[in-house]
Amino acid sequence: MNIEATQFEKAILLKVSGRMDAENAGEFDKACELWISQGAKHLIADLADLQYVSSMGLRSFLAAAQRLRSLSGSLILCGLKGLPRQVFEMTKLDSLFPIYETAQQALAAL
Amino acid sequence: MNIEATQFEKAILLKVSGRMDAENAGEFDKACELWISQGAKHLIADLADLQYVSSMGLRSFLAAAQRLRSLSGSLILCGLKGLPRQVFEMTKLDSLFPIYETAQQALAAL
Amino acid sequence: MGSPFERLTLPARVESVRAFHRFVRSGAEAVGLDLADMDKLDLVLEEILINIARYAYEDGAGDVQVAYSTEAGSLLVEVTDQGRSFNPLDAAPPDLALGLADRPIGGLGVLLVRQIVGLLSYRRQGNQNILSFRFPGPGPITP
Amino acid sequence: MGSPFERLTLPARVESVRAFHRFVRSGAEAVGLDLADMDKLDLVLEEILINIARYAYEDGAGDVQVAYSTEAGSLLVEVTDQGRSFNPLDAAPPDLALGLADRPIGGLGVLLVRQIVGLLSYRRQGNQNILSFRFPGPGPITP
Ligand SMILES: Nc1ncnc2c1ncn2[C@@H]1O[C@H](COP(=O)(O)OP(=O)(O)O)[C@@H](O)[C@H]1O
Ligand SMILES: Nc1ncnc2c1ncn2[C@@H]1O[C@H](COP(=O)(O)OP(=O)(O)O)[C@@H](O)[C@H]1O
Repeated sequence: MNIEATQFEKAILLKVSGRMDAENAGEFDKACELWISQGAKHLIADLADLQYVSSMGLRSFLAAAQRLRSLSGSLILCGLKGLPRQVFEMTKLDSLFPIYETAQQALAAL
Repeated sequence: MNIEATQFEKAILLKVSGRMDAENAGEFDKACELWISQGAKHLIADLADLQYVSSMGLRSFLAAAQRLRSLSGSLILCGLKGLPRQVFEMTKLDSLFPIYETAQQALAAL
Repeated sequence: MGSPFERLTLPARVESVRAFHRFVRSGAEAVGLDLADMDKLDLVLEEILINIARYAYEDGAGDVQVAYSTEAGSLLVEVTDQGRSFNPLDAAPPDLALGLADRPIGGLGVLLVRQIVGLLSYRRQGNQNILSFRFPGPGPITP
Repeated sequence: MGSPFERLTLPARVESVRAFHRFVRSGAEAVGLDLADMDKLDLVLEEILINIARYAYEDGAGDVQVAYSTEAGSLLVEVTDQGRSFNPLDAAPPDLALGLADRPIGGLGVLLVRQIVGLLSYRRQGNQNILSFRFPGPGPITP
């Protein structure tokens, strides 16, 4: 898994690519914590190049979303497709996040 | 299959639900033709409640998109999930349409 | 050995597809396919049947038979026609890199079948095309 | 009859999951699973193995064995541990209707396994939990 962060005016874009599993989901938690501690309100996770995510990854997404919500912010998802999309749909998590097709759309909506 | 049309200022929203197969894909063609003949530039197909689509349905989407493109308009998709999403991904058609997660997002972007 | 085949023969026409869907549904339920897999099975069948209706018979009229057998957790489906010889495994795949304006309207049916079914078997037997595939979702092991 | 089982035993720990993924990959390739199915197989295995690592052993230490056999177009996978008795088929499904604030962080692993694998078999044999499932994507018929 690789996480690439880009800072925009209203949000931090985290491009998560590769495979997110039990062994490395913690890296996503850390990236979120880092940006939240620096005052970020909205994080956008771009999952267009995420090939694989297991339930440990889902925990990380959910935890970050709940944390940001309590700070009146949000975790926004975009680029959800393939197996990750199916995993979000099977667990009905797709109804709990603001989702956009592309990072551009997500940024434009803020 | 059921098609429900709603007219907005900049686009016609076509909510397509149920199963779109070889026997009924023609109804979608007709709905598109009707709105195009009345001057619609942008059609938004909301597929959130579409459970099934076969290649005959894909032909209809592609034909409408090409037709609208030649009129400097567009066929915009939203609500793509489940099997229809997988079918668009397997055929790489998901790269040929403007796609939004929700009808609201699609309308807001016009 | 497997259970015997259930068979249904109908005219190779668009209007027969839904009847075939209903027919295989009983087999799909018997092996416990979930709703998502049933839709995929319907899709594969529709693509194969539509192609037979459109391309198999010179004069546009002929029959098609769908047979299925439920074996331990698995649905075997066989589609037979007497049309021109056509092996979908030899069909050239469409160019998926083309842009909207250049993309031909069509050519996606065989692709969908092959992507969903994974491996597909084809044989020409006398004047018949016989396509067959097995349709379990990942299932339980059987002792 | 089926080919004999290949077996790998490792400590039941998060750090063993990727080694098990590599191990079953050879079996997955032998039966011709496509990449999408391989990822699904990895996911199912990861969920089962993580749960064994987290919950199976009272004192937190124990082994887990993954065995697979490639039968005609189909991968049989068996996961065995010696931990407390746990039948995932009896586990209460999580409440998926809860909103973001109320949704517990977790409880989705068993659900994913059951959704992807369709039917799963469980048996308790002596002090062992044995979970097994078959992993073909819809495959070709075998004569
Ligand atoms: N049963 C068949 N008999 C003869 N030719 C066929 C048959 N099925 C498919 N074909 C050929 O393969 C081509 C690709 O089929 P398909 O992928 O379903 O796309 P489409 O029907 O839209 O062209 C068809 O155009 C046709 O030439
Ligand atoms: N191998 C196991 N042994 C004992 N209990 C288990 C095992 N696997 C799962 N469980 C129980 O089932 C519950 C649900 O598991 P799961 O769906 O993976 O979600 P989570 O692990 O996030 O709680 C766990 O919380 C645990 O109580």
